Amino acid sequence: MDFALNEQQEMMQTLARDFLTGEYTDKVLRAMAGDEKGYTPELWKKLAEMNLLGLSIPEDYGGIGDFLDLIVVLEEMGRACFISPFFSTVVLGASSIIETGSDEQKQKFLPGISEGKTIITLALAEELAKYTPDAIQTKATQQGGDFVISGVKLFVTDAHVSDYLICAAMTGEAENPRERISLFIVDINTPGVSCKSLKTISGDKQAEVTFDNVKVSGDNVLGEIDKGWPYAQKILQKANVARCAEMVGLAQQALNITRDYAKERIAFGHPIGAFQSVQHRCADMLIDIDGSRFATYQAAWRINKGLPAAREVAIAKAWVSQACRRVMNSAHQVHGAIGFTEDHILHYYTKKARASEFSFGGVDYHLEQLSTHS
Amino acid sequence: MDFALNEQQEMMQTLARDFLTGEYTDKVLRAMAGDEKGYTPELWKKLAEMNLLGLSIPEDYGGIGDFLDLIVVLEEMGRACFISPFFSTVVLGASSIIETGSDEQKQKFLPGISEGKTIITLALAEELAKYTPDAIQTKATQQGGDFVISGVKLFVTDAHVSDYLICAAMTGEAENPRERISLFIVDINTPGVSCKSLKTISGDKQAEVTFDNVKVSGDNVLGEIDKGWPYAQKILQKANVARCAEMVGLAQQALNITRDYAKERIAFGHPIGAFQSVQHRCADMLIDIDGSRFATYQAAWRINKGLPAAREVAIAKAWVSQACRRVMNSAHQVHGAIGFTEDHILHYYTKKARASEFSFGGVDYHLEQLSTHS
Amino acid sequence: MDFTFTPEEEAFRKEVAAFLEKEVPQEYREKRLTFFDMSAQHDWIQVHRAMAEKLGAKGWLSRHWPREYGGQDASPFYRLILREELSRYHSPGYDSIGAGIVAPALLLKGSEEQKKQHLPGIASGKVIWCETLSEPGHGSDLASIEVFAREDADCFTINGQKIWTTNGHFADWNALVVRTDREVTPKYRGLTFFLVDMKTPGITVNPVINIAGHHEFNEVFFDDVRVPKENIVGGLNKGFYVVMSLLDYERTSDTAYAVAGTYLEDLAEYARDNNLLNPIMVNRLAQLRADCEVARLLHYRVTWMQSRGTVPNYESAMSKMYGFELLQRVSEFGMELLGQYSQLTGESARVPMYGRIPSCYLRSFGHSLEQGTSEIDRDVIAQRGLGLPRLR
Amino acid sequence: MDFTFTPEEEAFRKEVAAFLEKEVPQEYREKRLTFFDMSAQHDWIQVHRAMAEKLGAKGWLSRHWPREYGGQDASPFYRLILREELSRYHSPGYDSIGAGIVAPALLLKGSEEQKKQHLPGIASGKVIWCETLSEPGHGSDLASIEVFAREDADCFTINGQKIWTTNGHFADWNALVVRTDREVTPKYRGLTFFLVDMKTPGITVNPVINIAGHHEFNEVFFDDVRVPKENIVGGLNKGFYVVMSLLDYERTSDTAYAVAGTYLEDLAEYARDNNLLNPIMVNRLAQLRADCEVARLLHYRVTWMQSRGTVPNYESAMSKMYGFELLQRVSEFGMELLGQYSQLTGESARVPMYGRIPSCYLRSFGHSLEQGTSEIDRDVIAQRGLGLPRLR
Repeated sequence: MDFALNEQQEMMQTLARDFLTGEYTDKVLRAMAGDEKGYTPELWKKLAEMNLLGLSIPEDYGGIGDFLDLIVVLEEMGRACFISPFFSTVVLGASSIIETGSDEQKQKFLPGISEGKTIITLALAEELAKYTPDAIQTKATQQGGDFVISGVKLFVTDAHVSDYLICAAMTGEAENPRERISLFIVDINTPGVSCKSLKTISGDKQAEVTFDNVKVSGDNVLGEIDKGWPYAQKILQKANVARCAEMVGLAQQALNITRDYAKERIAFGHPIGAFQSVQHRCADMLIDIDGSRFATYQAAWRINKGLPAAREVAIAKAWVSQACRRVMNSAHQVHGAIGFTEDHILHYYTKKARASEFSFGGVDYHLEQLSTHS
Repeated sequence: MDFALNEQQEMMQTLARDFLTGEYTDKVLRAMAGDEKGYTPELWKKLAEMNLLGLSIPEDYGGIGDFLDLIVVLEEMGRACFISPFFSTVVLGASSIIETGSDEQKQKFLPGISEGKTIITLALAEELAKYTPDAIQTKATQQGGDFVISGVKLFVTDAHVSDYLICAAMTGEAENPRERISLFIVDINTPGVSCKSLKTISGDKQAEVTFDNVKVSGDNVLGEIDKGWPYAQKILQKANVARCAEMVGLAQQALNITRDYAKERIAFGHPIGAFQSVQHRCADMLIDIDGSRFATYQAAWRINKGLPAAREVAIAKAWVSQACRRVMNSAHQVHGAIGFTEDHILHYYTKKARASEFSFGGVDYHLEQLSTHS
Repeated sequence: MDFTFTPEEEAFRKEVAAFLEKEVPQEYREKRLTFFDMSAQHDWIQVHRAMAEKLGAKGWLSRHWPREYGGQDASPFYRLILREELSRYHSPGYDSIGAGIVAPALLLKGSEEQKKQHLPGIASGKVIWCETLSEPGHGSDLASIEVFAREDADCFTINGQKIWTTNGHFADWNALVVRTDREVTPKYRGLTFFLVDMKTPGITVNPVINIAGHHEFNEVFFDDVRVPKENIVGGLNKGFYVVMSLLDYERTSDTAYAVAGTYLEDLAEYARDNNLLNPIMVNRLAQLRADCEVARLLHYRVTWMQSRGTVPNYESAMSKMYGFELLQRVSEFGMELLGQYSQLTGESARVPMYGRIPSCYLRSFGHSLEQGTSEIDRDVIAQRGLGLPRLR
Repeated sequence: MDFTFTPEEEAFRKEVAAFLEKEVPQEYREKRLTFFDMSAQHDWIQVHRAMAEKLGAKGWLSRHWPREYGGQDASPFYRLILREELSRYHSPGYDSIGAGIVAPALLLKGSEEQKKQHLPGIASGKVIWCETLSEPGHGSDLASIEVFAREDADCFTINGQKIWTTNGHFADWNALVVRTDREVTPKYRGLTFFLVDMKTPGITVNPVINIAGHHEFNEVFFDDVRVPKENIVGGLNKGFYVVMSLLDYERTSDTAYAVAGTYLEDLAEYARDNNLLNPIMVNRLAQLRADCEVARLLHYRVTWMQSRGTVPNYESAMSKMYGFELLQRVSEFGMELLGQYSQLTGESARVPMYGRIPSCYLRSFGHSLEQGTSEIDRDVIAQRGLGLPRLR
């Protein structure tokens, strides 16, 4: 049993924290939250230079570190309330290719990702916004060596700046929806692909992507045909734990600024942090954050080790989501009116936390998953 | 809109409070909780003398006051943590006969109840402990002018001291379980009736009652044959609101002793009631009690007026049950270790509150009822 | 005991409903806006003013006032019914500060001249008010108010900055508390309550946008603002007592319980129509419905006390806090119900319910802060309702 | 980072499990008793002592102690594994006071002679301990301890009454804090920590029955009880510091998280077998399972800190409080699951699960009071974990 980061992880943490503290100021955050693209090419280039875009990608394909290193960095990105296509590209896109891709596909896409040349995302959810195989109604029909994809994908993160989409579609007729899904990698410029932006409260860049008879070659299939769902589940596990790591960082930073405010702000002759109601709120925030962090790292560690992690991922996402919600509520309550204004930084954290929570299944969904894995 | 008690209600309140404060001391409560019968004939006689046993019974049958008066007195009985067959006899037994009985049946039973000569209770629930018509599997088979009842009833309150039982049984074959239930009034000494005591944590006297080919005459049918369920529903409404009134009284008294203790007990140089965590707990207790009281009286008032009350009863029972639970938890937390001992009076309140809560359907059951009535 | 309205009150409710059925702009009803998010509508200020004048013309804003000031001596339940119907019909037009707080405070503490001058404007719906207590350095703690009014012949001259002034950007008048004595202890004895015309030279109003993106609050800067002495309410250096009764009214005038109930039923309808009601959601919905009923009763108790001439004490803190915290829970329920769709703003494609879910949710962070925080309400309930001692 | 046990630890767990499989009385396993309700068994004291001696004979009670005191310098995770398995097998035998608190406190603060005298008895499972801090007038507030020990040649003579002494009715030794200086300020500097043989003349033990009907607590009366000076731990008038480290161990030695986990899975099994799992209960069960996992991790973090030689600070208050509050929630879940059947005691006909549901529920009221209340834990977390200031 060891709860400590190792040397490499500590290094990644310091690297990411220093970079983000220096570069991702409140001013930049405000700009990016309102920006249509949500990132600047300069920043992306810097991420690539630090090899952060290669995190969890095997060294053979230009990457560095493992999934746990990525999680450590994502927690830091949460602390900074970092908005960018990093999550889409590195967590969703790269993970998908790492999990499912042939050596050829890995050669083709992974070095580009780690070099910052390729932005890529996952198109999974549809109208029901559910992360189960039966919710996938988009169809890919085989025509000779090609496939023709038709359907509408929703909540596709960063589609508007992506070069490629990984699209889950029905290929087979199997009654069991788990046995009829395949994954495709689709160049966004393929005829028939169109994106419409969905505006969110958090500055998260979401899109509706329509596939209208989009023809892709058989080379674009990721993994085996009809056997995509088990891959998708692994990708979803990583995605959910990654969201947890973001939430841990968001909550930690919310507590930090709340603690500082509670020490400084005077009311009725005392720093408000001396009042028992504020102390008990803050104590509960710390419990929520410590518990969240351990639940997250346990799940991430299992994934990283290749151990079964469905139960631990479900626990982490269900628990961290609620904990983070409680933390944000308390942060606002302690801040009072000042934290209720757009000028204050807190609301970016609150909003991003909700975006992370609902992304890839909410609390009840994950509790249901947990029930089936207990 | 009027939230005040009227003169008669205030009189009943004073009468009951003075009587219980004087007669039902902590010592008596302790004795009765451990006593097998749960009451003394002397006490019962005094209740009859004050005509409290005639509450809500029409004056023509020797009674006094209405259902709201009864509710006011039940709140007082809750405050005193009063254990006795009062609830069974006056709320369950008398109400059943008032709701369903013929004039002849009323003449036969109601004066005896108000004079303290008859103790009577309701045998409704069975093995599932559910308060729905499909849960009633006890059968009454017509044989000429008689009925033969067979089945097992559970959670029959005060059966061990009762003279009569009101028994709900299947008489018809209707597929809709609401259309096949009849109510019978059964002399407990009828051959085939046997009681087995169920021991409870609260000192509530519960029993399992077996009906083994119990023959009763057609005169013992209450109301119309096969049409007993709508009556049962009305009786259940009264029973649930009456339980709410008990819980309001229990919670109010728990708050009173908690408030007094918080003012007196010194820790870290201050009365503990000065600490914000204790104050906020107590504030929440008061909210729970005020809310509970109004929800209870609104439902009782509607029943008393003959207005539809299903929605209000469901709200009251669901809300009061949870509120009372929170109040008891907080009472214990403020009292600390001293309230955790058998010697302290608090646990009688806590235990009786749980008994009232689960009696005639718990929180989720009533929330379900509320859903169907919203 | 009686848990119904009188036939007259019921008739009034019908009359109000029939009126609102016609008069509330279609867009407000279609979007099912609440009191707390309608201010985000581009045309809100105009619609609000127009509706206020219509309600004023009906005499409804002052119906529960004494006859001598234009009222009908009606029970405060008429005001309650009006506000419930406004909530149910998604209607603006009730100046919760002027009609809700300033008018009752003036009726209690104002001079005859002040009543004569200001009550008709409020009753007519033509004069909109704001109130200004807080300052940047201190919110709930009145005693530390620093903005100063210097005596200056027949006037006081005010300098300094206030904040959190709701509706300050279009209100006509301002109910203001400032310091007039810096030496006195305890410090709360150096405060004075003024009525200030917002057109007085030297007042600058800057918007403060809340986290839902709504413009409700403002900073107000006072630069040598001269206010005549006759605009003092309750006497020089006695502003604290005026504020206390003002806060009492503030706590009793809220409509959070009504807004919560309306919003919850909107959500229930949407959930039913869109098959979102699994057994877990049904259970949670029922729980919130029960809570709404209790919130309603807690509020009715306060109004009933007022109807009998009793001054509510801890009861109003309880009703206000429970209602606002409930509104937060209902807002959270909306988020859970909608899941990922709860992220979409009103401008987005695919947005359900016109984007009201996130709008109500974000706005709800303010609810446990309004009119004194929930913490202060609980202090009040414990100390006034149960007589628990203050620390030291 | 590593979230597994070592192969050696896993082997130890298997060894313990195999042993308990054979040794735990069938009745304890059948009734699925927990640490908190097994003391209600009529034969508990004998079974507890017998199991303690067996665990002692295996060397398991002291495996994580230094070799010089009979241990094997093992990681504290061995103690954790032992306690988890004891919980899983519903086994008594772990003296949570002697092995859990007194031994580590002695290892840290005891004299060489005291260690030599007392540790072997604890390690062998033959000597059972109680501890006595509280007095009738004051629970959590150590500084107000009044029971006095008067210096008297080579002894101190103790007079007065203590209360809440768990296991006092059969313990062999008592770890006791009393006042030895009534004049000093701050008052906590006048306390001294003694080790007292419970057979010393003048000690009277009276039972205090808890609301679940269990006899765990006692009042202990001291009537001229003479304790030799060499039984002082940590020095005269320095008892406060010994208590502080003792409390630190108390907070880290709990098994609430393990008991909660075992109990929850018992409930889940019963619910499944009896068709009680509607979707709402499934949802709540899953939530509690997630909570149990977090409780486990919070506890492992503390043990991990100890395994590295770090002294846990706020972390142990957090783990202890979260575990105990969780055990309350699980107990409440049992009540909800069983509904009206939850009312039946172990002696009743028709009782499910041997009456453990109400027994655990009633016992659970004590959980947020044990080893310092949840309020004090939250104070500690806020002040030590976050550096928030004390009031004044």
